[in-house]
Amino acid sequence: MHDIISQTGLSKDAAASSCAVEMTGISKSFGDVRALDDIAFSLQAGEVRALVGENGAGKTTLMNILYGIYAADEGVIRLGGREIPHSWSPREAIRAGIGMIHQHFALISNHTVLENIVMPLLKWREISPSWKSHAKRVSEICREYHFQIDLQSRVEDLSMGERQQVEIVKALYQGAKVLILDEPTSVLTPQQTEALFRFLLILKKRGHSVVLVTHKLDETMQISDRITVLRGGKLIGTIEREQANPQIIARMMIERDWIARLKVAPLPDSAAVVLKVRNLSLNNEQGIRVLDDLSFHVRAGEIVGVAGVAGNGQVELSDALVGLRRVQQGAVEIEGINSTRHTVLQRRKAGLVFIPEDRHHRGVVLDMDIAENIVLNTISEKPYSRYGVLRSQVITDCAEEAISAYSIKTPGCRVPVGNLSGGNQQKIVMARALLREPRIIIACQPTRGLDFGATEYVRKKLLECAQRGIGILLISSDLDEILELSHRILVMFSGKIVSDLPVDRVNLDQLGLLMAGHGRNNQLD
Amino acid sequence: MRKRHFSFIALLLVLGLFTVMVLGCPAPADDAVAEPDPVEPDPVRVGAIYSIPDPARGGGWDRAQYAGLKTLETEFGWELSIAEAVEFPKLAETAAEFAERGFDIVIFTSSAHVDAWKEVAPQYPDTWFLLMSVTETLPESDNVAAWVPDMYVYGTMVGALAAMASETGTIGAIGGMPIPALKLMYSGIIEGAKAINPDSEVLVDWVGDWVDVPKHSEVTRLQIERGADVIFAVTGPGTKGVLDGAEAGNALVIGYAADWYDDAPGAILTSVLVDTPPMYRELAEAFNAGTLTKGINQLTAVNFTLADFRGKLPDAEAQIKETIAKIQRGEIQIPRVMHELE
Amino acid sequence: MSEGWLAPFLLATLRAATPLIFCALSVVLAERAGVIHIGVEGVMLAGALAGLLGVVFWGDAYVGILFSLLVGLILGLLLALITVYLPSDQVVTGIVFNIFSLGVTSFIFRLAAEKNAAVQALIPVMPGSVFGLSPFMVLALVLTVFMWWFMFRTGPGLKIRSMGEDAHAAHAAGINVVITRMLILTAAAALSALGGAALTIGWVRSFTDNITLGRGFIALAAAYCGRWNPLLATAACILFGAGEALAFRAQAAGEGLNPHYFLMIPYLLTLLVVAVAGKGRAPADVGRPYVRR
Amino acid sequence: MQAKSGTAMMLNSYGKRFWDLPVAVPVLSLLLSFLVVAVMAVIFGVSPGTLLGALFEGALKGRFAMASTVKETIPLALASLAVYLPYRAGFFNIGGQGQLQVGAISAMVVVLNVSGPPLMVVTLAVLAAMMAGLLAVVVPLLLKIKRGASEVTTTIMMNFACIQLVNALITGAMKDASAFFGTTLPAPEQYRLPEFTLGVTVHIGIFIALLLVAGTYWLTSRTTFGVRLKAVGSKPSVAEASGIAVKKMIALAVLGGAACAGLAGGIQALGVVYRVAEGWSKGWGFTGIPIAFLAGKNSLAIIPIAFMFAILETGARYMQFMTGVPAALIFVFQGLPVLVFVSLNAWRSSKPNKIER
Repeated sequence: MHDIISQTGLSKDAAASSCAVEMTGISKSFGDVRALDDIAFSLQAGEVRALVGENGAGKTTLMNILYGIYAADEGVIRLGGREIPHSWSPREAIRAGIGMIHQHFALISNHTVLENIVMPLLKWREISPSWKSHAKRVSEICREYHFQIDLQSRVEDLSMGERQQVEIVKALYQGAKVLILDEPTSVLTPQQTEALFRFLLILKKRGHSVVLVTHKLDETMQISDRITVLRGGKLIGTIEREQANPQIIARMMIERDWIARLKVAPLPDSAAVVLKVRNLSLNNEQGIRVLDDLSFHVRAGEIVGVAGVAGNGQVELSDALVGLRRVQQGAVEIEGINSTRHTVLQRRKAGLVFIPEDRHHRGVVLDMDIAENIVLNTISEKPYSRYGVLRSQVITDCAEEAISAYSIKTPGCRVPVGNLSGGNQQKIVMARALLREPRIIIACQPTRGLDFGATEYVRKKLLECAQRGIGILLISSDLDEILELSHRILVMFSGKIVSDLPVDRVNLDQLGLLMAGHGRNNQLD
Repeated sequence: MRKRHFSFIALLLVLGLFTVMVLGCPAPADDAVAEPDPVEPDPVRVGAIYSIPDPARGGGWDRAQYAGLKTLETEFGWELSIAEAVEFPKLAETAAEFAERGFDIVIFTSSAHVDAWKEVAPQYPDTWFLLMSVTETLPESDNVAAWVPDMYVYGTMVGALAAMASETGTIGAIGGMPIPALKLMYSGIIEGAKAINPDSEVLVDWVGDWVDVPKHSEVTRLQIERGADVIFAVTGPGTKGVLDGAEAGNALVIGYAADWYDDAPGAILTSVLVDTPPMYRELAEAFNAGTLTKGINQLTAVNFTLADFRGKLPDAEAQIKETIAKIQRGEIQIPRVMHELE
Repeated sequence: MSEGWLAPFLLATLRAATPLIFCALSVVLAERAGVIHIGVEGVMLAGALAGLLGVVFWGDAYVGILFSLLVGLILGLLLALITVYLPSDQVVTGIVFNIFSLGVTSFIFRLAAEKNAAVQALIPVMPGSVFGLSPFMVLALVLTVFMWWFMFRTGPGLKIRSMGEDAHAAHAAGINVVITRMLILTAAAALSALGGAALTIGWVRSFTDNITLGRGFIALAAAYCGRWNPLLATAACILFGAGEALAFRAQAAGEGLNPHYFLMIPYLLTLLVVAVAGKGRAPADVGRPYVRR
Repeated sequence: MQAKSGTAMMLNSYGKRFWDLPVAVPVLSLLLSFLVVAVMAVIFGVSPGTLLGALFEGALKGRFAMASTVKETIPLALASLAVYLPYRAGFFNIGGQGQLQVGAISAMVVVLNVSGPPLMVVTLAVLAAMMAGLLAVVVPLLLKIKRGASEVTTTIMMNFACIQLVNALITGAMKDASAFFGTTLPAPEQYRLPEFTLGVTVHIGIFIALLLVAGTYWLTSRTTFGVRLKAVGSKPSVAEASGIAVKKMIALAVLGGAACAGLAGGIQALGVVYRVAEGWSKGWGFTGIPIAFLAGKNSLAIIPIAFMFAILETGARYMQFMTGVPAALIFVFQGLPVLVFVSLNAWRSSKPNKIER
């Protein structure tokens, strides 16, 4: 394996003078966790570099150190050959020509686009900035790179894609020579991703360096010149794109071969409908229609995938199905019983459980221990409590059982969930959902942010559930996952279902177009 | 679980530490008991109760009483402890604490303490409970006595003084709250002023509390707007606001009970003093002789004197002093008329 | 009422409003930068005492003001160290600080009174006072306009507001949140102290224990009532001042409601504004301690 | 990787260094505060030993002092429950003082206007006190639940509105005409809380307080209510997805807490002070905040901590009149330890922010 990996990250032949960034011996610990261990990373001017690795590999941490968000415990950073001062902050990073676009955008949502773009450049002594000339120059940049943003609108009114453009313009306006993008495509359609990549290539031509932090191998192969792989806080190596292929990179990332695709078992025709949704419509708090006349059904043992770019109503759909939001129109039937007006609790008792999109937002309470989290849904029911009084022993036993059944890595069942890794937290969410055999699972992005092992585990578990006759609605923006697991695929765009097809009739190119709102599938039933 | 209990035990430990500190600290009271002076008997222990902080410099009556209390210490060698800033609901408890801790005499300094006085005195028959302010009745026990100033007479003297000093004929009288003792006094002011100048008008305003300095200042300014040029006020720490308001409006202030000159040399005309040391001497001598008896001792006009004018109204000073002396001697008779002052 | 009624009433209103304005502006400043400033009452009290002592011991109103500012800066730095640098809970710290300040100011005032009897006497009227209004009044109005301009029309103002909206985004935009918030809180505390000085030096010329009597909290109410906008906050202060002036008058006139009902108005009005405006334009990140990850 | 850190964290909290013991911070903050107060005593010309000795002697020596301290503990414990319970649901109730005041005045309204068997009237008065406390928090609660308005703002505002309302009543409609201060009439003898002697003489409010604190402990640690409350307090969105009625839970905890504050007022009015007067309340509602905060996750700790604050409160008087220090010194005693405590705690639990250049 090592014969194909040239350790260019450390190689002497990279000319030091053309090195935009050189990081050596970088180490960083959070508490007792060693997030980065003696990392070396160098970046030439005018290259696009992919920084890949599993979740928790340390990619974002490394870049945050470069950008001054974190301070490294050890190590040296040189920019253009000069060592950075000990007190390194985003302010100084910006001045040195480093721009970073975080996965969660660092924009003040209450301020206007122009204010957000200009603010990092303002000095404290600049009492009265000349907004007009700033606006003029920002508009020039927008024109140059074909961005269309209204500079006077508030960021909170923009879409995710637009916000990303604001972030990029902001970085460019600050004169960024090195642009770090952290998982930039996670909120974009394939077409928007294409546009972004074209834009990155323009940047590269003009001598900018780009670091693309990602875990998507296709992107990595598509755009980058070189690929640096981190694993578990350690540098595995840097290879040229020409020498790489997805298998090689995957092996570097996970230390084992590319996993064979899982396959969903065919669905018997006789399977009964467990979840039926009719003409569901929902307005959000601002009165905007976010779900528009949705109708579909899920049969026992069926996995129905809902594909779509994040922000097209998926969250609202799952919330409406689970009972977290009141719908304006339409009906939700669970096993033939109209449950539209039922509460979360009633629906769960009817057999509908929820694997939420955002573990920390909807999934686990980090301050509470594992046992409490596992029985949280069923705490008021026998045998976990009687007359409102907890039965600690029963709860502990139940948690111990789940810990061994799901092989959750923990020193005990009374450890706060916040101390566990994301994968183990997701297992707890699964364990809770499956504690009482459900009839329907609403699974939203069940593997987002998980590493390979955990992803594989969760997917297997879902397939098992389907095999047992549980109907599953799988909402995911990961197309691979949807294609791999689903019997049937719905595509959501702008609150509507624009396509409903069995998996074997799905065409990947068309799917991308549908997700981007281009065209409508005429075979919609 | 274990951790929670652990922190709980830790807290108990802290409490234990406190207890050790308590036992370890030399208690002053214990020393006094443990080492009695073989020659002299234990000094008499007096506890005095104030509702205001810093009575040495506080409101008029309190300040006057403080001067009297000090004579117990300086002239009789008694041990004096002063409880200050005792909130209204804690008065009885504080008096009881003095009694519990073996004090011989407990002194209440304000007419607002009457309820607490009546509540506590019967419970501790071996302790004397004295009230140094207005009251009409005594608690139902034998261990009590009161030195009661005749507030009406005091008022007439203030009223007469104010009427003579006023050019507009309008006199401002400000009180913290409409308590009976003040209504009595302000009725006296009205009658006293009338006796000198039948056309005089007395504006009586209640601030609504005893402490809010800015509010007192504004009420005073308001009275000056309405024509008052001589102001008299009985209130608590808020008195400073009266002084400020009066000085800002070029009005003169008559100080209550103690000499207020140093607090606002520009505004103080004079003060009508309450001469307290004699009554404290009286009580101390009676106590030492064992002749202290239940009863109300009246303080009359002779106990009230004028402070130095210090150059204010030089032309009128002599005449004013003469008139006041006449009231003291009873040569000017002022009728007792109660006014409704709400 | 007579025709001469309006002018004195307005003067009384402005006198009552002036200390409030400084304190309300300090709350606006601190909370726009994302730090809850409940300690305003305590700092105001300390500033009131410091101002008076400055005048008594150094004999000049302006020295008093400077001394008050200095004390405000020191206390602000203390609060900033605890709530921004460490950081611990801003609300608990503020409330406990108020209790602490009440104790310390009373103690120091007593000590000073034992050393120098003059602290009990009225201090001279502040030079430049007209119609019972001190120069503080003018300063308060100038500061209000300045603060509004500074907050909403300047670069530094934009940066400060961004910290109140999203501290982590502000950090990513190159703002040193910890230092800046500390400086802002220190400056805000200096303003609160100035409010105290406006009370003692500019108005009643004396000090007693707890002389502020909750005026800091009224200023807090004014800042909230004014939705963290300096102009509106000052307007609220003047409104509350008018209420206070009206309460004196209604009482002196011996008619109308119990003055305590008047004193409820600021708080009820603030509740009403909160109810109507909802989350409104409150700084989104206020009260959340910033921890650099 | 992170699981390992969990284990490490657990080991650390049982570590042997003094700094890591839970007792370290409270002890250090007390010692530091005593040091400051000792310095202040020296400045004032009193020996620190005498000062502290008098403080504790005044609070603990003798049955009378002990009884005062125990009686003082009751409202403090209840007022801190008023902060503690809502805080578990993520609601920072600063309105304890106002709730306590209206609770007390409501209890007085009942005992002054209703006549009947003492047991009935007192029960009614106590219920009225709880009810009033509860009503005083309704507006902030609704604003929080319906409009998402910060309860810190609204409860502070309600506080002062309630305090002014009570002041208006005791200087106006309910004023005892013969009294020198604004005050209600005293509660009739037969409608006061019964007292009993067990070493020291205290009123039965002590049982109510102990029962409520113990009940809160049981409720939060042993019942489904407690688990749900914890979920709501630490992550409402997760609780909601778990089928917990979040708003109902918040409302229950907040109303329960406010009722405790009202109860504190009622008990204090009927058991100790027998009337509501100006300055009758010594800010128990405010003192409840640091007590609840110091108690942390364990509601049982409220009792010893409230007792500690009661020691400061009652000992202060004796300390003041025996040594002549200003009574206000006690506010330093009340404020400083908590200030030091939160600072030390923050310092220890998370490393302080690095100061960048």
